[in-house]
Parts: sequence; structure tokens; C-alpha cells
Amino acid sequence: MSAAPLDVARVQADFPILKRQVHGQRLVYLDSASSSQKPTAVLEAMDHLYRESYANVHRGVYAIAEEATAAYEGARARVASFLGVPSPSELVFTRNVTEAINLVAQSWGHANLHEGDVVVLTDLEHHANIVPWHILAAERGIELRWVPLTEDYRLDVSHLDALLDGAKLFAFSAASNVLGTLNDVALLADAAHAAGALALVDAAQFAPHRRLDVTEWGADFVGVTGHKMLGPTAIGALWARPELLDTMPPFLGGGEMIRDVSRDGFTPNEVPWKFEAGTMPIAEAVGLGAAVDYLEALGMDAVATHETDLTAYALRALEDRFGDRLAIYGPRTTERRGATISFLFEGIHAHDISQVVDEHGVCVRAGHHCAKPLMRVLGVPATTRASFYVYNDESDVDALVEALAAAERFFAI
Amino acid sequence: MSAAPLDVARVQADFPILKRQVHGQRLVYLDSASSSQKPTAVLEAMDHLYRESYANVHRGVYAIAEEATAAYEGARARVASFLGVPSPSELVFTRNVTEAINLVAQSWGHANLHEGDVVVLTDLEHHANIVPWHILAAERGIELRWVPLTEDYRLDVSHLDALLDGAKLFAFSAASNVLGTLNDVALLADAAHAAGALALVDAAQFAPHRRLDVTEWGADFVGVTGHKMLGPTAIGALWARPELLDTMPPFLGGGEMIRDVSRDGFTPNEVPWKFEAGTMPIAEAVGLGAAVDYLEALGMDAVATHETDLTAYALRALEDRFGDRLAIYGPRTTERRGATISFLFEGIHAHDISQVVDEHGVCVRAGHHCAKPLMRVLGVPATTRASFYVYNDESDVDALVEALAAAERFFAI
Amino acid sequence: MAGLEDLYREIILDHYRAPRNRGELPVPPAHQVEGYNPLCGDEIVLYLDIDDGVVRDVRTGGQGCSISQASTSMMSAAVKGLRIEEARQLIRTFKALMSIHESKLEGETDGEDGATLDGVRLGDLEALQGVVKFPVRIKCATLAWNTLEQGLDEAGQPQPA
Amino acid sequence: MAGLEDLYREIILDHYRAPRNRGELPVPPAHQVEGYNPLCGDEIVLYLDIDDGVVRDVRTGGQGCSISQASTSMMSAAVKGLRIEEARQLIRTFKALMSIHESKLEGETDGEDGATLDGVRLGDLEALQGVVKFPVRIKCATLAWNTLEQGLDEAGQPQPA
Ligand SMILES: Cc1ncc(COP(=O)(O)O)c(C=O)c1O
Ligand SMILES: Cc1ncc(COP(=O)(O)O)c(C=O)c1O
Repeated sequence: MSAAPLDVARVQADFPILKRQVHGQRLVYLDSASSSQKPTAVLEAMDHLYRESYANVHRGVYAIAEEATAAYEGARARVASFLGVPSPSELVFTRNVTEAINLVAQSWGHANLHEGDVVVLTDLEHHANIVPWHILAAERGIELRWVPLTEDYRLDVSHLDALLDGAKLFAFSAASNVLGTLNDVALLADAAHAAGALALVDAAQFAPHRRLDVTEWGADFVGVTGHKMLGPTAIGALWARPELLDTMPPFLGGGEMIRDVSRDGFTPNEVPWKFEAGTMPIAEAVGLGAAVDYLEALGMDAVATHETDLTAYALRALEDRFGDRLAIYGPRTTERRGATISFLFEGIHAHDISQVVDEHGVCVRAGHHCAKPLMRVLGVPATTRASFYVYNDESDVDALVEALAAAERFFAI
Repeated sequence: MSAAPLDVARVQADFPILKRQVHGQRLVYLDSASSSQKPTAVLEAMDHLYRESYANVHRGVYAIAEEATAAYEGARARVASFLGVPSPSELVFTRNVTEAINLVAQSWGHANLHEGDVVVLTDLEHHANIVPWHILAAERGIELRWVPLTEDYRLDVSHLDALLDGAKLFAFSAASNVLGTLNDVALLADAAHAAGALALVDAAQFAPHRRLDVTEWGADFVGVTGHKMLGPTAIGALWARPELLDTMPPFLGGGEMIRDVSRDGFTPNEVPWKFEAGTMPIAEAVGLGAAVDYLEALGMDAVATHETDLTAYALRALEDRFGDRLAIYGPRTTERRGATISFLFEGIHAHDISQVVDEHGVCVRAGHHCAKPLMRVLGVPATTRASFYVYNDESDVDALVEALAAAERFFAI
Repeated sequence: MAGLEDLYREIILDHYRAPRNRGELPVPPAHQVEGYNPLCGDEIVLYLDIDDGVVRDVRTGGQGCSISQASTSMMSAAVKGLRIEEARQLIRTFKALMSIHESKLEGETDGEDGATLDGVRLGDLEALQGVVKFPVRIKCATLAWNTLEQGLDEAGQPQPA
Repeated sequence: MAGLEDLYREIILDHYRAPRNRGELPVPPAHQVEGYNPLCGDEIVLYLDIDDGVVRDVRTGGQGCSISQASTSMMSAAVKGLRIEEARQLIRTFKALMSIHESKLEGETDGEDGATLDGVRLGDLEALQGVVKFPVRIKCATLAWNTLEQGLDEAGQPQPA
């Protein structure tokens, strides 16, 4: 583990897009919570595969097919190790975390959830961890319950045991993509288990930013998504306890996931391939492998420290400059908090803010961030969200503040 | 439409991997039916997106998000036009054709197929177009029927009407990935409709090689897979009649596929986004867009002519050199036939052949090609398969023949 | 390259700051219809008082960005008093305006005759044509109109042949 | 770089051309068990005559490549007459051989003491160790052994502690 602090200038040099200008301004990318940019190492890993060793995997005995298979399975091993997964065979590649959660809902859910069964979610979930359960609820008549928020935008665990009473599954995110809140995953997983429920963790916003160890968390299912953690699009991963993977029925059917097929039926393959139907995201897995290598080289502790420092700087800068005119939706300190900051100006719509700051080269998200139930809880239709990552520095915060000031002037009544 | 014949030398120069050597030999890639190699234009299109305009799509109002959205939706429009799809909104991006077929099985199938309903398949289907129906059969008690083959490895349509009688769906491939057979899609789709069934076409092995026009085919669902048509891994597409897409329930749940979500339920988005849950294969869609541009620039008529000529040459060369010692599983002439040739040597296993020819730089597939029911019909456990594409020429056929001769000597008894 | 002033014309900001026809109407007799923009979370509610084939009154509610709010306000002012067929014609015209490709607009002289399309006078609405240069925002501008169309459909009014 | 001669040793080709113990045994008393290699379509059928804790007889059927056929033939010859615990030990030893990483093998002198692993003599089986250099083929070599293991399990024989 690297104890060296992050050398942000060096990191920035690894991200080609940061050399770009928009509207004649330096690109200030503050939307990594939506999707991160990609370092050269990731792009080159994929390019190298396609230029040197590309073939379909698991299928050919010829040299480049062996190389491609080794690259794909090697990537699985590296991602597994990055997530603290005991054995690569416990890690299923998916398109993204959305598919990972749908896989659990449809495979484990269909086999285990019946009318009247309870699934507990929280008020800060992303649609990816809501809609699959709604679909199941409509099909099966399962009941959904919601863990509410406290005044300071954290999960209110004071009635958790009552909510979990009789539940079969507790599905929650490790980090909120709107509020920046980091949840206490081990505590929530323990509570689930104490109630006899399984714990599913949506780690989409956690894995890119903090060291993640699935065994330390003690959960049962953990999903991540590659494009938010410096990897390419179209690759994500689901870890599940091997006992669960072994007994879960297949999700999608096709090549690769079978052991035998006849006119009368089929026998599924071993895990993880049982859940990997058809030609998989081969180059994308290799890209994600390179991404976790890159993060490991930076050191996840250094990443966390950098992000915490930058968040503290940003919270202070926003407050100093705008005071009460700017409302922050999320914890005001860096304690158990990631580098995602949602906010609103009194009387100016999030969308309009985002449009004006774009003119200054600053990319922030405006909208419901795929968390409409949370928006209802917050009582707003949308927020503006700035999110920071390894390639951001204080000058990016400064650019944001200046651009926001300009937007405030533009819409001044 | 370009009438110029294919300039294979120029095409070869566009595929960086072809410069590679294996075991000290020139790489002779004859496994495009499994997955094609990628031209520089495809790799550069993806690289360009990541280096210049990458952001999540449909979500940001800032400049690079608009550019990425335009690139993604532009790719949809180009792929749609390549496939003769009337409107881009009728084209859903998927991971691969396997997912496209599973989408139909789970969405349309769950809504429309009930106990006792009949789905008709054929004896030459890939597992991707079998296992999803097996899963549904096990869940729902639907009945599967199989269109048999003739002696000359074509679909035996003599009892088609009887087989289709009472069927709800006829799902078949446009081109066999084992035999090379090209089916008469329009005829099969007409027969389905005459019986009151819908027609689903697995066009995985057709779209890369022949001009495809979904409206000319008159089918109801058509699936293709990007990695076999010069595109990257992790992208495929499903076309369906808009009336069908409109009424089909969602497949996976998550961000992007919704219009609204509350604690009580959700409203799906418009098509095609209703079926695109979570962050999609953005760069991969752009790569596939570049791939179809590349194919269109070559001209699909030129591609077809080139492949037919090469197939004729290969069939002749194999017969001249090996006579009856080599059995070909598939039509012996180029009529209604693609450039995929499956064969076996008397007394030598497909796997061993493949291993020995690899030593000569020649990549061929050995195995059941994800078509085990077909293997049972053929009465063999596996075949060796050579498949040709735009970058192959007669010298590749010659290299195959020489390598096979060496393999025959090696295993001579 | 489109600038902010193309998007945020003064008249748009004016409608945004002082929206016309905010409020509710008793339902029934009025029809109530809701629209969402899934991208940005904008919500709009329309109350339509339709009588004898005429849109007698319109009231609007909901929340949204300046573009969607201004467009709602302008729409409400524009359709009030129109016959249903006229309102539908205006919807079509407005949507056509929104689907004109940027490159066409670039060549246009500034609004000289851009104010009519298919012979329909657009008036204030013309100010929204700059939105076309910001593709993501087009849905903000069309939300009110799609919702109106849905409202007219739901109100069971016959569609023109 | 591994060459073909590493994979296709003479003794392997010999077992492939003249497989030992092909045939069937009456079921019951024999146990029948089947194995598949989903990669290449290889199928194998074993008939195991197990009596008093001893593998009295083995017969094999099925189709496959030279490696899987040779491995099946060698396995049948090696386990015939072994006590069940001995057979299980041999399975473990063989699988361990198959999981030795290429780099370790590269450094080895050619089979000098490679013929024992965990103190178990491998005999002819040693010839299969070259398969390790061809990862895709390892499953061909282990198919017979996995099938045997499954057969011993299914035959209800107690597993060693
Ligand atoms: C006819 C046919 N259908 C389906 C598939 C599955 O394609 P994919 O693995 O890309 O989903 C293939 C290729 O393997 C094929 O040849
Ligand atoms: C907490 C959370 N969960 C799930 C998702 C969905 O990720 P994806 O779209 O990659 O599946 C996101 C990101 O959008 C997220 O922030």
C-alpha cells in the first residue's frame, strides 16, 4: 500500500481528455460520479488486446485465443483481488452495476422471494437498486420497505431492526451518488443478518474512491460498475458468496453459460460462467483490469485522503462564497462523506446552473441523478452536483466557484 | 452501393493484428465466425471518444456530455440505417445477440407465452437461440418444436406448416454458424406469419456478410452482435417492430429506462431507452457505428462477392487435396452459403487438428460451436471450422490446406 | 458555437421570472394532465378548460428549469382561446420548430421570417428557437407541448383526420 | 514457447490409437457415470465395478480428442485394482500435476523425478504433464479424472476424512 500522497499533476497527465478545451476554456470535469474519465493505461490495454491478441475467449485452442482468454480471466483475478474477493470464481462480470442488481433480483429473487416477502431498501438508493425490486414486487407481490434519512442526510438506523423484521433481503448502497454520504456497510450487513436477511451492497459510488474488501463488509452480494472507476463502459461486476452463486439459477441463457444443451433442456456451467451468457465484454474486462491496477498503483488510501482534503476545501469555498444562498444536500463535514456535493441556489434551477457553468468549461450534473424517490424526500425536483476524483485539484474547485458566481449573476432577478 | 471488387490487400492493411506472428508464422485468422478482428477505424473511433468527448450520455447539459450523447445516438442511427431499420428508435442496443434474444424471451415471452404455447426453433440454432427458450419452457411449460435438416444441410421446410401450426413464435437464424447455410429468411418469416406466429431472426452470422434489410425480411425481431461484424465486444442490437417494442414490458430495471420512479412503482421511458437500463456501452456503440461505416464503404455487395469466391476456392482446394478423407458438414456449393466451412478428418479429432494447425499460424475453431443439438443431429461431438471474412484471401486458404496436410501426417496411424 | 444568449433570450427569462397562467382549475369540469422530463426531473401540471371545441382556459403548475417554465408560460398564453384544431396545429408547428437542425438555423437571418412556420404565427414562441442549438434542452422546451397534446387526447376531443 | 511434442508425447498418441479398457460393464452391479467438456464437446462414459472398497474393473466409452482419450485410457489402466482411497489420492495427485504452473515446469529437468508427486508414482501419466503448457487443453486431460471422482462419489463410497 502506497503511503505517498497523490501527485495530482502526474495523475492529470495520464488523462488525455483533460487537455481538451470547451467554449475556449480549460475542461474542468466535475461529473465523475456520473462517469469517470479514463487514463491512457486503460485505453492502451484495450487497444493492445485488439491489436495483438484478440479472439473470442474460452473457445479456441489456438495461440491468440489462449492469450485473449488469459487476458480476460487475468482481469477477473485482478478485479477480484482489488475488491478483496477471495477467489476469482466468485466474481461475475456484468455490463454494469445495474445488470448486477437485476441479476440478483431475477436469479436469486425468482428462486427465493415469494408473495408477501419483504425487501428493505433505503431512501437514498439509485434507481438501479429500486426498479429491479419494483419489477419483482409487481410480478411477485413482495413488499418494499424504506430506511429513512436523518436531518443530516444519513441513514436513520434507529428503527432498523423493526424495518428488517421478517425481511429476506436488505439492499442498500455503500455511498450515495447524490448526498455524498458513506454508509456503515458492515453495520448494515450485520443488522440484515441478525434479522435473517441477506445483504446486497450497491458499491458503484464506493469502489472508485475507497479501499473495498467484500469479506470485511460481510455482505452477501456486492456490485460495482467499471466506468465510474476509471474503466471503460460496458463492464461491471457482481460478487456473491459462492454458496449463493452455486445455487442461484441462471440469469440469461446462451453460449458459454452451459455445460450441455439438448433439445430437451440444458445443464448450466460452473460459476462464474453460469452467469456469463454469450460473448462477454472481453476488451472491457481487460480495460477494467488495467483500471484497478492504476488505482492500486495510486494507492486507495492516497485516493481517499486526496478526496477528503478536496471535499473539505470545496465545502469551505462554497460556504465562504455563497453562504445561505446555496443549500447543500448532504453532510457538511468530511466525516463519512465522499467527494460528491449536491447543491441548489435559491430560485435558480439546477439545469440552468449547469448550463451556465458549462460556458466556463465546468462540467457538473443537474437533475434527479436517477434517485427520484430521494428527490421527493429532499423536496426538490433536481439538484446540481459536483463530484471530484483523482484528477481534480483545488484549482478545479476555484473554477467551479467562479462559474457559479457567474451563473448567480446571470439569473439574478 | 460500391460496385468495385474488394481490395483485400488494402483491407488487410487496416487490421493491425494481421501483422502479428504466432509460433514464428504469419497469423492466418480463420475464426471470424467466432469473432472478427477490428480495423483501425473502429479502434480509433472509440479511442477518440475517450480522449476528446467522453461523458455519460443523456444526462448532462454540458458540452462533452452533449457530444457523447450525439455520438451514441448517432451510432444508433448509423447501425439502424445499415440494417434497413426505418427509425433509430426501433433499435435497442444490447451487449450481444444473446442478450437481444433473452430480452425478447423475458420481456415479450413473459407477457405473451403461457403454458402449452408453442415456440418453433430449428436444428441448426446456436445455444443463444435455444437456451433462453429452454429457460422459458421450464418456467412456463411452453412447448419447443424443431425444424429438421435436409441431407444437404439446409432447413427442411417440407413440413413447416405442420410444425408452425398453433405456434406463437418461430425463432431461427439467418445463417448457420456451423454449416454455413444461409436460410431463406423472408420465406420463413412469411410461413410464421401465415401460421399466426411472430418471427425472430438471429442474424449474428448474416449481418457481417450480406446486406441486411429488416423490412425486406418482414420479420418481427432481428438480433445482431457487434463483435462479429468488425465492432468491439460488448455491443449488439435488437430491432423489433415498433408496435411490439411499445407494448413489451421492460427487461432490466434501472436508470435511463424510466420516466418516473417513486416508492410505489415506476413508469418506463419511451423506446428504445425503455430497454436500456443503466449506463450503456457508449464507446462500444460508437465503435460499432464506425464498423458499419467501414463495411458500407467496402460495400456489402463486394463483401458478399469476395466471400463467395473465396468459399468456392476453399471448397475446391479442400476437396482436391483431401478427397473423401475430409468430410464437409455443410453445402458443397456456394449457393445460399456463407464462408463458414465445418469439416472433420476421418479418425482425427477436431481439437487435435486445431492444435496442430495453430503451430502453422492458422487459427480455426474446434468444438461444438455452441450448437450441441446440431452436433447430435450431425452425429459428431465436434467439428473443425474455418471461417473467412473481408481480410482473408486465397493465400489463407492455401495456408489452411498445407497446415491440415501437416496435421494429417502428424496423426497418421 | 452557440452562446448562452441564444438560449436565454430576454423574453424567456421574463416568462421564467413572471410565469403567466400559474394556478389550478377545478377538476372536473377542467381536465388535469401531468408531464415529466425524466432527464432533469421537471414536472408540469396543466389544467385545461375545454368547452365546445375551444380551449377556454389554461392553468399551469409544476417545477422546472427556465426553459421548461418559460415554454409552459408561453404555451399557456398562446393556446388560450384557440380552437382545438388550432391548438393541435400549433403543437405541430412548435415541435417542427424544435426539430429543425442547427445547421439550418445558423443560416437564417435573425428571426426575420422565422416567426412563421407552416403559416402559423409563433409570436413570443419564436424566442425558443435558440434551444435547438442545445439538443439536451429541447426536451425542456417541448415538455409543455407534449403534455398539452396528451391533455387534448385525454380530454377525449376528436383528433383531426 | 511450448512445442507440439510437449503435448503429443509418443505414449499419449499410443494410448489414443490403442485405448485400453474400452467397453461397457453391466449396470448394476457396475456404476455408470458420464462427463462432458463443454468447451469441445468431449463426452466420456465410465463403468466402474467397485467391490469391497476396491476398483475391480473399469471400462470406458465416449468420444474426444487425443488428450482426453489418452488420459481416459491411462486413468483406466492406473486405477484398476486400486483401493478407493488410493484412487482418490491418485485423482488429487493428477489434478495437482495439472495445476502446476508452466513456469515451474519449464525449470524442471525432463521428468527425472517428475514422476512422483506427494509420493505417488504416476508412471505413464507423467507424459500428460506437457498439457500444462496448453491451458485450454488441461480440461481435456482432467475430464476422465473428474468423471472418475464423480463416479466414486455417486457410487456412495465413503469419502476419506
Ligand atoms: C448464429 C449465432 N447466434 C448467436 C451467437 C451468439 O453471439 P454472442 O455471443 O455475440 O451473443 C453466435 C455466435 O457465437 C452465432 O453464431
Ligand atoms: C449508487 C449508484 N448505483 C447504481 C448506479 C448505476 O450505475 P450503472 O449505470 O453503471 O449501472 C449508479 C450510477 O449511475 C450509482 O451512482
